[in-house]
Amino acid sequence: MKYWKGIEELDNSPEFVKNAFAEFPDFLPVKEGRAGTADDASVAPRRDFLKLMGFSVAAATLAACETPVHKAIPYLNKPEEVDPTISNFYASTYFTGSDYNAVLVKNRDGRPIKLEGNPESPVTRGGLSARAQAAVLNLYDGARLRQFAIKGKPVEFEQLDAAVRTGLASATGKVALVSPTIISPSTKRAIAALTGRYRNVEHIMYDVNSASGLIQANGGVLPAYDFSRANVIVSLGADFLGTWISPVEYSRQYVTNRKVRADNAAVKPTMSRHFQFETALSLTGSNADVRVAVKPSEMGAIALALYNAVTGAGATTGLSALAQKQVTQAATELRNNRGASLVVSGSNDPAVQAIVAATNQALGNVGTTLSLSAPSFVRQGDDARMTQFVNELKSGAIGGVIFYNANPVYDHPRGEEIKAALPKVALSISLNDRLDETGSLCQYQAPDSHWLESWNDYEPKRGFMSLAQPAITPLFKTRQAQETFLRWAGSNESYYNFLKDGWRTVLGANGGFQAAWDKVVHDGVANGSALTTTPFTGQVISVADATSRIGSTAKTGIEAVLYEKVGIGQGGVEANNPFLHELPDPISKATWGNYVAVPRKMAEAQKWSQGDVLKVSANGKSIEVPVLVQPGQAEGTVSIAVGYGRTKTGKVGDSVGANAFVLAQSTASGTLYHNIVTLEKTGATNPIAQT
Amino acid sequence: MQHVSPVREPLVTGGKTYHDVTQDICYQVEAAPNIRWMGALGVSLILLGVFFYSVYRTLWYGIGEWGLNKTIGWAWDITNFVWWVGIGHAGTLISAVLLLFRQKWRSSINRAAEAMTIFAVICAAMFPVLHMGRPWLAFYVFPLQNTLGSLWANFNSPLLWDVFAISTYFTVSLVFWYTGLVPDFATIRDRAKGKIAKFSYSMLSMGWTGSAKHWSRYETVSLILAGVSTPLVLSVHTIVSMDFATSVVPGWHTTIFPPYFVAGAIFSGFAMVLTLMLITRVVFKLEDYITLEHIALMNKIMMVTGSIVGVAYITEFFIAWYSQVEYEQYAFINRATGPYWWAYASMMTCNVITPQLVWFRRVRYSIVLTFILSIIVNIGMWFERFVIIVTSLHRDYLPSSWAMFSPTRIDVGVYVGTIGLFFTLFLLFAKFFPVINMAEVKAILKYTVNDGPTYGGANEGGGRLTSHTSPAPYATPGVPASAPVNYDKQND
Amino acid sequence: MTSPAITATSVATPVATHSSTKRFALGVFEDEDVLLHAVDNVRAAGVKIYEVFSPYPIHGIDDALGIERSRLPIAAFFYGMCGLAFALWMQIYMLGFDWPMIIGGKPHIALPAFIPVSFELTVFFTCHGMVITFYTISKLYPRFKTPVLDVRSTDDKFIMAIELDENSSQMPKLTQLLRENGASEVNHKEMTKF
Amino acid sequence: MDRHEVVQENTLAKYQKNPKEVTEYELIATPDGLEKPNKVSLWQDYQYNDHHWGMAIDLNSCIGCGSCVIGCQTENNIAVVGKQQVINRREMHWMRIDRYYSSNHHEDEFEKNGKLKTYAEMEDPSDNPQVIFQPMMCQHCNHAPCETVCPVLATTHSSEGLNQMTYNRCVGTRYCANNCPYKVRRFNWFSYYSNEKFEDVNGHMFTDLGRMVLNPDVTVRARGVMEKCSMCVQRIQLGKLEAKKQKRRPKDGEIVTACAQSCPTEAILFGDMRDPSSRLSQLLRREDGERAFHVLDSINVQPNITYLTKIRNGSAEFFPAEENA
Repeated sequence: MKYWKGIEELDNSPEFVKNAFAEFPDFLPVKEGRAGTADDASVAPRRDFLKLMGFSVAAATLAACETPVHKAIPYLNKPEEVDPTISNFYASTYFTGSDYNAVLVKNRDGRPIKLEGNPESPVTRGGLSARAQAAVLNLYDGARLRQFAIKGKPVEFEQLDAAVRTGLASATGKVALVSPTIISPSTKRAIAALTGRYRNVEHIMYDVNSASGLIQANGGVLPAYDFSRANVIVSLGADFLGTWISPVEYSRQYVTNRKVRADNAAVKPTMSRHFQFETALSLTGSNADVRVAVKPSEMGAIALALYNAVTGAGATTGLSALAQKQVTQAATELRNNRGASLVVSGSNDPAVQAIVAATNQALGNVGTTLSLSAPSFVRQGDDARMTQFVNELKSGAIGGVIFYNANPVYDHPRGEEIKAALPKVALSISLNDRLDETGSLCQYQAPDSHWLESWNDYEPKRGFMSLAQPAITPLFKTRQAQETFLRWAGSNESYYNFLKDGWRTVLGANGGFQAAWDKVVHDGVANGSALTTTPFTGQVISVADATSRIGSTAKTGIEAVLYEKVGIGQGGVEANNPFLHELPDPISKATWGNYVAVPRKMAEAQKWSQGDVLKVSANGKSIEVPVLVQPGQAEGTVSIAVGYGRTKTGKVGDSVGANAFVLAQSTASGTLYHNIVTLEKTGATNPIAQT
Repeated sequence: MQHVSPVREPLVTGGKTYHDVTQDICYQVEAAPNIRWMGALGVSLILLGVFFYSVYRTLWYGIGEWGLNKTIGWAWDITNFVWWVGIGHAGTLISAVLLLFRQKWRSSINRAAEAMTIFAVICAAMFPVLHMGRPWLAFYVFPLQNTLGSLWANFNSPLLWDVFAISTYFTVSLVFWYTGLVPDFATIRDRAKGKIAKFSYSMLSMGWTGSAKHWSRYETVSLILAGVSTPLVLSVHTIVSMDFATSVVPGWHTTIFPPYFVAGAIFSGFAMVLTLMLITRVVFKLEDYITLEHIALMNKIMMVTGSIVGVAYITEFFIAWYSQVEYEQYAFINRATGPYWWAYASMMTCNVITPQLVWFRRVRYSIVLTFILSIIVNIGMWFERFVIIVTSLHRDYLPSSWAMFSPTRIDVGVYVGTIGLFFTLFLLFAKFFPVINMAEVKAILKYTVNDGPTYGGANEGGGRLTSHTSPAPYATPGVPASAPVNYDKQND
Repeated sequence: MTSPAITATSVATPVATHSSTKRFALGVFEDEDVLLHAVDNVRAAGVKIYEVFSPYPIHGIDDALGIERSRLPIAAFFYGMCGLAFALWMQIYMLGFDWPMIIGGKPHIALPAFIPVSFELTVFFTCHGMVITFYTISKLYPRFKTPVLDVRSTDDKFIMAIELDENSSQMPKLTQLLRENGASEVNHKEMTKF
Repeated sequence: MDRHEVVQENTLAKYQKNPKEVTEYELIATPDGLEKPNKVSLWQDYQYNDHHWGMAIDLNSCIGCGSCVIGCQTENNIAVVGKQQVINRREMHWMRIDRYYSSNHHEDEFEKNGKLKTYAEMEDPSDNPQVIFQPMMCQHCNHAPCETVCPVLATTHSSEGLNQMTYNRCVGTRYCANNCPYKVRRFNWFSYYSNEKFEDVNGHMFTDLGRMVLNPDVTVRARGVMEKCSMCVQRIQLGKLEAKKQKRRPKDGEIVTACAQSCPTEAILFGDMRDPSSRLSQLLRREDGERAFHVLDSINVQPNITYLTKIRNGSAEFFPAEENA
């Protein structure tokens, strides 16, 4: 295999791209939509396709050319490093709100055809999640926007830039830039440039799978965990192998002391002991040595009981005998492994997280199995801030809004309200890659390029950085968001140069920056840090008031937990990816759509059978999903996957399943992914496709 | 001369003369088609239409039109295949095995039975071709040099054995059947009035004149064909059973299959022969040739083979238990008590229990009951194949891959369609070919109740007269001893 | 009571050498047994029987007419052996030598697996070889028109044909002879291109 | 069902006591005592002189995340079939992850409750079941039942131990799939790249844009042919070619299948069993008689894929260990 040594390209790249577009004045139309619809005529003729191909080859491989690339399409003089039918590998990075992966892009004749884990990465160490595996398909997603547009009318970059600049300048009141967590230092700098230019612009990050409770409980930082150093792991509903925070990284750590071998008679084979207290049978729970099914409302009590058992501070009441027994057992083993154990919780309730944090403190795990000094950055969203934004939006205090790969109308519990308020906003801009639920409500469309078409950098954990580089020229007339921000901020610098400049501080000028930079581009990963954690404003919750808060969370009625699927995740770009829809859920083996998983006893009691459609209602909203009888589901609870029920994502994902985000609770302290629901049979049936 | 037991019922009733035989049988060929025949043909043609539609859907869109899935790769297709092949076997059996055993009663049914064989095999052959994902490449199964270089066929594969077995079986039955037809074609030729009829039957009869030399060769040929067809017919279903017996699927991998399948084939075959004969004798008024005696005899064979099959079913269970192989035991328990228990139950009732009714003479000799019985057996034997194929496949080694099978409309269409094809062919045969082997029936006219011929002379049928085992001393020179009646008349 | 004169002529005179027309005396019989006896007597009388036509095979007629046993069985056996040899050669050559492939880890030449095909081909060659031979030696092939001496011979009559010379001089004698032996009628028939 | 042979697990305590007792091996009774199934063979086995590719899958490391399933799908241009076809049990994944729940009932109850009742009960998982994941793909058996039954020689064994499909020779009798004990063969029921029924879900095979993602090294299979895991033969060939160009043998770890490459926990190890120094050979030597087992060993199809018994650190008191599926 060959990695590219792509440097020579760098300077003539933008100019090249410009000319390239000049060469294809009317850009290659590619068939989208169903056969038989109006745009049938727009199917690309074969020769245009070849032209595009040839061009992309030239562009992507320009990289390696000593000689400047001519705009001749056929290989009259073949660029070096590129042999037809031989694949090149380029190091890059995949990060979409949820999981982070350092990847190698397998590039064949100028087009990325596969993603593979980057073994150089100290974070993911060559592992790659199913979502990242499938991500290459998103690049060729026909539902992506094909050019900039104002109120649906296609425009050139410059026109839109001008319009936006005036709009921002003349915006009355706040302008909110809403985005998911951003772990790219350079992107943050680009946004800073924008907010610097327009003081009224404010950057709001929120996470669909929020960890703000965890962050709050740990003094504003997201701890970096190291499961490989834990002999005893206790997880309170955290699906850290499947979907929680950084699953690929954790999986690799987790298995290092799950692998056993008995070839050395001297040392006994050992394994970590893994306790899982959870509601729905998760991927993590299915791998646990001890799994206890509990209600979400009991989580607090269990965390508390565990804390008390570990610290020896009195016993707690209100736990089932079994749970109590397990907790005691867990606590004993934790105590026997001080500094070599780990307690994690998936709850987004600061109180619960506070107790868990205290437990880890008590066990002396801080600094060994979890680190606050070198924290993780993959969750920075602040639910409270987002809630405030929604309120402001409704009150009309917002003069303009920019959505950068954010789709709150779909994935925020209060999406309905945003949807209602959005049209009233004077200036609404979407950088989302498609006309999704939110983007379609905005006046300006400035679609971001796919990450495989863009330069970028990432810092998932302090000290660990990685790069993304374009493996293909933009397929459509899109521009990567960072570049867009720079333009709006009035700078004409190319984002590539902007990014490279930023790295000078990381790599240090000494020892020849260029050489170091080349290495980074080649490896895709580097050590160093550029991100700063935002100073923590909120107050740390003490164990005492956490205890009191938890005390008052006893619930009655059927509790529902909302969980992410390993494949579809939060229903972002993944939602239009057929590979992920057809990837069977590891536990239920169900594909194509979500369902309400109920324990067998409940199903028998209520006379529900697999496939019966239920109306699930909470916070005055309701969705209809079929029943799936799930062993291991805690009694008196049900669970529903989020990420489905998209309406504007593309023909693959539209109207597959139902949107369960509406059932989440948006509380002052943050979004809670469980709720009390009422279930009633609709009489309809909808078979579940299980493999 | 052959000894004839005094207790035997006449093989041909109604005291037919040679000429009557010719008359009765050629009548169907020469007369205009009767309304019942037209009606029957109409129905068959409609079913044939269904067949063509289903085949079009299958070929155009793919096997996905059927109900198969990743676990159950064969269901109705191969079930029907085995069912039809099985049915076919009775024909050869009657014409070959019974010929070897000198069972004279076969004469009046063997012609139709052989025709049935050929048509059944045609229907059967449809399925191995249609069930292929790419039927247009079916010729790959023949060992031909091809564009891919000298890539031949896999002679280890039971499916390839099938190819050879079925094609041999089909062609051999065809020539056997045709050779038998030649003399009768000659008869029709010599009676034919119309030009076309004269011409076509002359072509068909290949210039047969019935000379002694031809007859002697003819007999040699049919004897050898019979001798060879007997092991052939056994081998064919043995090989079909090996499709399953040589596999690793629990419930298929069973050494008892060959004999058990052959018995099953004869069983279902005779059932089908009965069904057809009972229809034919009514439609064409051939009650004198296909008598209650025939029906009773075939019933007995059915009952015997049915019992053999029943024993086989039980043996399978015993072996499964005796082998102590987990998968084997589960396969059979699942067969009887699993989700497909109903198929198993109907198989048991239809194939093992109902045929036992034949012990009652009344059932044996009742047209109606026999007809119903034969239909039930046909259904039962279809279920047997379904049970073997589907219930074994749907739950084999890895529980993760267990699945259920549900047929689609196209599945049903193809099956019903072949039935249409079968009856269309059979009705056409019955109209334009002599349904009963005249030559052979004439040869056995003499054998009946009291030992000795009853031939009543050419001009007047009826009445069993004084026996003539050897020519009597002549009363008057020139007057044939074989025609006493005429002699008396002349005296009037 | 037959006269040597008749036999002399009927046997001695070479007939129909210069013309394609043949003349026959046809004895029509009603019953196979009568025919059988007639055949014996007629041959005893030294008359050469041209051919006997019957609607169905008559047992014992071959001996009566002195037709030697057919050698078809030997031919059939020979064909069968060819089939077997061919089958074995084909399978062993194709899988064993022309392109040996690993199939389920079995030996290239897995003889037990070759048995079914070998058997089937043996049968195939036997039957078809023999049947083709039968039709060929019996000169049976599709023809537009089939000359028959007496069409009733395929219905219910047993015909004994005796060839005559140009002027059918033996006719009266033969008529008498046949009638004496139970022929229900005796006809004279001319046939061209027979 | 009570099928130890399919997927095996045991407890850490037992493993610590005696690693040789954690895996059950089916033995065949022969005149000279109990023998391993592969010792009882009718014929001489073939020698793979150059390479003998194989895989080892550690059930301890596999967490069931499904990354390999997608990795395989992207690498091998595997069609997406959509909800209805999945309901019809016609998904095309070459690689799947079998999930088995534990049940409270097992063979011990045969005597007590009788086989029928027990079998029925064993189909019900317990309320809080133990779960075991088993990645399942073509086992590339050296005595492959599928190869024997194909009438047209469309599936045969390579001289490197791979069970290979010849798509353009396949006529689609599906006999191989029926005869596959692991049910890993997948049939193209429709032409997924042109049948309008699949344009929505399988769009990337319909448009020029989408087709850019297809791997040119792997055919898009036609309607009516059988397909299955090829052990990424295209990658093996590439690796061999690269090595050949440099006049050397392929190095261990140089060739990696898509599933092994994508596995975040390195549960899948691919290698050359002919090369005694390869990690695979070493692993197999080490685990032989301890955790290494072949699925359905007793039917003696001699797979080239070896599984390692799952070891649980669960104490029976909290989580009674039970048989699976």
